[in-house]
Amino acid sequence: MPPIKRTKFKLVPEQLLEMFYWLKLIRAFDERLSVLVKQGKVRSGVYTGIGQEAIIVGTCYGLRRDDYICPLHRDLGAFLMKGVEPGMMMSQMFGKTAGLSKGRDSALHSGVPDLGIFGNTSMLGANLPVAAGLAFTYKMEKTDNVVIAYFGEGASNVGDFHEALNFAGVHQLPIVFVCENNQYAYSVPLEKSMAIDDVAVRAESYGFDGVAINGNDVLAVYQTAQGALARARTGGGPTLIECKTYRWHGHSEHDKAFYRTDEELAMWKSRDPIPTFTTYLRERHVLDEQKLNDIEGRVRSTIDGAVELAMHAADPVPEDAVTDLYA
Amino acid sequence: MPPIKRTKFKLVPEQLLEMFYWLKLIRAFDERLSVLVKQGKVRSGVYTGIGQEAIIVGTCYGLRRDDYICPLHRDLGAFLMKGVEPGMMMSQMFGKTAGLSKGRDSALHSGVPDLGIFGNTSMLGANLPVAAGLAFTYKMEKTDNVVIAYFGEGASNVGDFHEALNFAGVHQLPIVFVCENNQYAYSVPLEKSMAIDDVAVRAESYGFDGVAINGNDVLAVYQTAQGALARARTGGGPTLIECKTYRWHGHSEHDKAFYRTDEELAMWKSRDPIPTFTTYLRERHVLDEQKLNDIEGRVRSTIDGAVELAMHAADPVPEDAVTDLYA
Amino acid sequence: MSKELSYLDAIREALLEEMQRDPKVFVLGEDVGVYGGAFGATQGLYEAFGEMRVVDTPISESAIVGISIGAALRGYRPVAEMQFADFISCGFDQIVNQAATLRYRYGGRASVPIVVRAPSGGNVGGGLYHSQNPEAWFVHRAGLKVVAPSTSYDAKGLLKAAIRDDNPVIYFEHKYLYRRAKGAVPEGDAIVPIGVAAVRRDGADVTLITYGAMVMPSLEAADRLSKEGVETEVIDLRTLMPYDKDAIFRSLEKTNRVLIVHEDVKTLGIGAELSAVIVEERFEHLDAPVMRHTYPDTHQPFAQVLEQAALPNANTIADALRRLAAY
Amino acid sequence: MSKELSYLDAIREALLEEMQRDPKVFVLGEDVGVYGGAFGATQGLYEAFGEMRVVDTPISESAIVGISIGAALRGYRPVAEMQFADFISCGFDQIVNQAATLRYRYGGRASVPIVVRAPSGGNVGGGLYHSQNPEAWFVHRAGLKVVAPSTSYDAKGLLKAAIRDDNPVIYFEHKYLYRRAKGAVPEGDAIVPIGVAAVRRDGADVTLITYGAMVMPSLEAADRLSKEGVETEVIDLRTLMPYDKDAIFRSLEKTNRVLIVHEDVKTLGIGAELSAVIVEERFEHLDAPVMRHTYPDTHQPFAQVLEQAALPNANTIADALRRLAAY
Ligand SMILES: Cc1ncc(C[n+]2csc(CCOP(=O)(O)OP(=O)(O)O)c2C)c(N)n1
Ligand SMILES: Cc1ncc(C[n+]2csc(CCOP(=O)(O)OP(=O)(O)O)c2C)c(N)n1
Ligand SMILES: [Mg+2]
Ligand SMILES: [Mg+2]
Repeated sequence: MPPIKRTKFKLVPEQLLEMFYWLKLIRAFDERLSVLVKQGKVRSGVYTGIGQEAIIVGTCYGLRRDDYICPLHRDLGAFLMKGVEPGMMMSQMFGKTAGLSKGRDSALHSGVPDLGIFGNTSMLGANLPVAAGLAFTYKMEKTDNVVIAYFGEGASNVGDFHEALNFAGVHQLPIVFVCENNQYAYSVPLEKSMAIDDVAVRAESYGFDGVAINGNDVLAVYQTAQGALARARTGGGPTLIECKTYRWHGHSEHDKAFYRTDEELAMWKSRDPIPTFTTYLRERHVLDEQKLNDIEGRVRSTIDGAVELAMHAADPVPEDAVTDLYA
Repeated sequence: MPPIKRTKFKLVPEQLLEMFYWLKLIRAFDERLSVLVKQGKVRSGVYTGIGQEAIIVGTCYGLRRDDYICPLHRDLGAFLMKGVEPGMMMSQMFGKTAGLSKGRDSALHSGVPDLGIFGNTSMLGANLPVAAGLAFTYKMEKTDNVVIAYFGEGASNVGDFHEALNFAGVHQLPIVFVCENNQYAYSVPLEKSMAIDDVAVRAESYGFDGVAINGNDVLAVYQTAQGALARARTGGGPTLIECKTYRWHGHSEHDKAFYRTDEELAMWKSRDPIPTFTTYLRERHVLDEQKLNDIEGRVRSTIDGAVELAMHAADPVPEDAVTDLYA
Repeated sequence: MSKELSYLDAIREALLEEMQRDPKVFVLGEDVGVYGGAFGATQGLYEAFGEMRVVDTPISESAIVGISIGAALRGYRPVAEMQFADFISCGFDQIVNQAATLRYRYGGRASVPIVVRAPSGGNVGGGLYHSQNPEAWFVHRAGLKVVAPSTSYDAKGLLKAAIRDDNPVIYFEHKYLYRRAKGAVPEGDAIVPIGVAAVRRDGADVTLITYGAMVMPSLEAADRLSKEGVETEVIDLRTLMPYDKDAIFRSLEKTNRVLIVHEDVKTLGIGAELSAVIVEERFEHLDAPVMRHTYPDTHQPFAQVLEQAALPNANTIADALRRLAAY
Repeated sequence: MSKELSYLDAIREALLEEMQRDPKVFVLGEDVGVYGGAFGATQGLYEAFGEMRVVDTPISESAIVGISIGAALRGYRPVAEMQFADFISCGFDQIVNQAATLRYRYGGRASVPIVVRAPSGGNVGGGLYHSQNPEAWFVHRAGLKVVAPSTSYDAKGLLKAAIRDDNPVIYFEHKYLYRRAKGAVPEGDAIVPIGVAAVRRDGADVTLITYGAMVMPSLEAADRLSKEGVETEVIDLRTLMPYDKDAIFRSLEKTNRVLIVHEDVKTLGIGAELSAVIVEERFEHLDAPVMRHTYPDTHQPFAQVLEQAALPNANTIADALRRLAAY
């Protein structure tokens, strides 16, 4: 049983159960995608976040609609939590018109302005200057909104990372940078891509705080994120939260990931964020068998419904190859 | 009188006098350029390093011919110390064929492979990945050669800085990064371009040491550089040396620099590296009136000779606009 | 009411008026604040609008563009300055991948109303990195608009149009024209619509298509040819993407001969596309090959003799016109 | 002796043989080491040559190119891999400003023998950021060479030529061809010289100029037209800069009709330059307008119906040939 946390940001049972639901839903969504790829029903390179869900749930939970998130390729769950309908999300992965991009993209390169979701290009790190720009507008408007920008530890080596975090530091922008340090950038392990142990230390170069935490502990992530978000909302500037985690699948569903050992994977699977949290909730009598069944049922029917919708959704029309280029 | 230094890397009087000569020569070269611009004889935007000479002298002194330097726009003195003839350097500024670039450039964008000098583009920070590449070859060859790469504090905000230093850290390359922190990037003061006081802290993001020193004290620069160079030559990896300094002139000779106060300039002029070092040498009886006169005479005749040569050197021929594009 | 303004003042006035008109307009870039811009284009704006709307950024072209995109997604209309068009290569990815594709990949749900001002062009002794004409790279990329005014009137009117346009617009302002182009500019909103060329001189014998700093020498050459009995119609494109095909075809159908003049290099400069389109769509109207007179395929050298050897001028343009007329 | 090799294996074999031949050749890029490259082009090299000659870099395209340039200045022949050609936008400045201009600005005193391998092209379900054809940007920039093989033979022979060339060469390898193009490749040094096109099919009626993945459908279309009595000469450019003007003119003088086919977008794709040059220099030989059949001016959508709607194929090429033949 995990230690009882002294938490600054209290969560009532209903909230804990909601977080649990999100963990399960995001996991199930990615797992279903993985199957759909193997079945040849989804054609695109799918990058799952399986094993990393606690980061998305812990950081997105409680965000406002008019806060902005800037997710990267593994952060499908963030789209869901920020309000994209599962059916729309699944349609996006199927390349259907009902998706975010009218079938032009099957990944996460599309955004939803009304929901405060930015969809990045594929270029790693390129979301971070955009995130800084979004946060700059909140500062101009003196609102208490925030931006959360995600990136992998590999992306933290890209020039855009540096330029963006530096700007955020100079202007003390309302932004939280969340590093999902899953130990690998595609096949390249951390130690081959940087000479430091913690990406968090990079925050010092930009004049704000960085902290490295257990990214597989949803409550630890939530508490840390809430602290950083509160700081950002009240003019205290940016924070870099490095979440240590691991991706269970290959880089994409096509990658067999032979560059890592079975032992390493097994070790990290033993730190699966979901059972850990399940035990926590059970021992505190927040979760019982009935509730678990309910939630699992909801998750299953949500995913089934999403797949159903996406499978039967209309394919794009050829003309859409050349529309929406100019406003 | 400056405090007597306990120095690890000993210098004999002849060496101290040589360093003194270089300080004077580089100052005189830039000052003459400044006059030549005002006279309309040099047409280009000249970026002097007046006030910053101790950094170049302290870091370049004692370098080997087959070490490599990667200077930036204010580092004309480094070209001289690394072996470019003053007449050739002056011809470069005049845009003559006898210059480094056959008249194609009037600044420091041209290099000399035989002397271990890299000439960067104008793009700030773009020299740093190239410097890392040069250093990587020394590592491949297991020689004890080193690379010194220069950059301003402003350039340390550019993406290339980040990518280059990260690579250098991963491979523990034989390279010394020298930051000339002259407080301004064109008109923009340090505090508007970064939220930290010392660029040196950025080294921590890359897994090597950074140190901030008085860049107007040629011996302090020399001692620190020697330490870093020795580390690099013996496989100890990179070091970032931040030299605090100030540029006396505007960004270029066209810039009136109204964005700073007279008091600030006066304060920094009182820390002029040359009289400081002069006093040091006199009090130690290394320098006397006779030697001073000799050195000043040599400096004057060297500069006069260089200007003479450049003024009478041949203009490029029109055809050279389109040659040397391909090997 | 109208008044005589330099091209540079026209730019400044457009910025001032647009910022007064629309609180969502702001400017950002290196030295644009206190200093008023390297060329003075933003002079007075900092005093008028303060540091949150006239933002001195760190040196970081990629971030400057990315921040602009982020702000644009929240309804702002940022005007980003590249200090020299040459440095746009450092912000290239954010322009061509982030800004140009956003609307498309968002399924038409968002747009990116940013302006990137890029002081371009040679004949100013700037050498390789302060003279470039990078417009063709952006014309090649769907989703961007590209403009290049040649007069004070257009400098103001096109900048206003660019700011009000809902798409990313790259605004090339030619440095040679800053103080050399002077002309009447109406007070207030004299918008020059994007996509509409101007016929600068009527003529029935030959059509000359050009833009930017090449308009003046083209007109001079046309005047000379007039004395020789050849009447040249001079079309100033003003917008390079979408360019004004109608205006080009109208003129060509009258003259049946076309010369394209530009300061950009020949290979895949805009002349290539115009020639190809004319041939594809108006082949039967051609009494002579479409000819191009451009900068040769080389870089921009510094020395005056080299710079002048490479730049088209009234003499060389007149020669090209003669060749075409005599064909 | 020759053997049947896939295009991808031909690339790998060229790398292997060149690394065996010349110890100065090394490869670097993301996942090129242990993993053997995202597409497997470097498989086996890490085991054969070790981590100092097969360098897994951090994610940092700008540094990858810059490091290559630095190594090249010391006599090495680095082969840098962009994981996808699309990401070359992140290393753009180092290519167009650092590498392309170096020899020129050094007054001819140095050269930059680097190869940048860029897996390009669509028809692989890659969407906006894994399908691009960025070749035209580099053809536009003096100082670079650009190649784009279409067969296994050329993939090997051109890569060898590129590695041995003393200039920066951008090597576009088309992802669609990796496993689909197969053919006889001689053992050992069968260099394909840069700058020489190949006539893939003789024909006296129409000339079709193309390259890369468009060669196959062009040949198919030519076969169909043959059945209709129109004989098409198909020229595979192989090198895009410097392109083989002689081969083009030779064919054109025979057929008097030219169609250019490319997968890159139309506006300022290479077809524009070829058309313009043909018109300028061989106007009198044209019995019909030079026509272009290309990707439309848009981005690369993911959904199959959209992707196929935009890509030229044997049907659409045959139609274009018919239009041209019937003109
Ligand atoms: C600029 C850029 N270079 C290369 C790639 C190819 N690529 C896609 S994901 C990836 C690894 C990313 O690693 P990391 O940032 O740690 O995120 P993770 O996939 O581990 O979540 C690479 C190299 C890319 N998308 N963008
Ligand atoms: C990428 C890039 N952006 C902008 C410029 C224009 N520029 C030239 S020098 C300079 C200021 C440089 O400041 P710093 O790096 O501190 O060096 P210093 O001039 O103070 O020595 C600027 C903005 C440039 N050369 N390159
Ligand atoms: Mg990772
Ligand atoms: Mg500075």
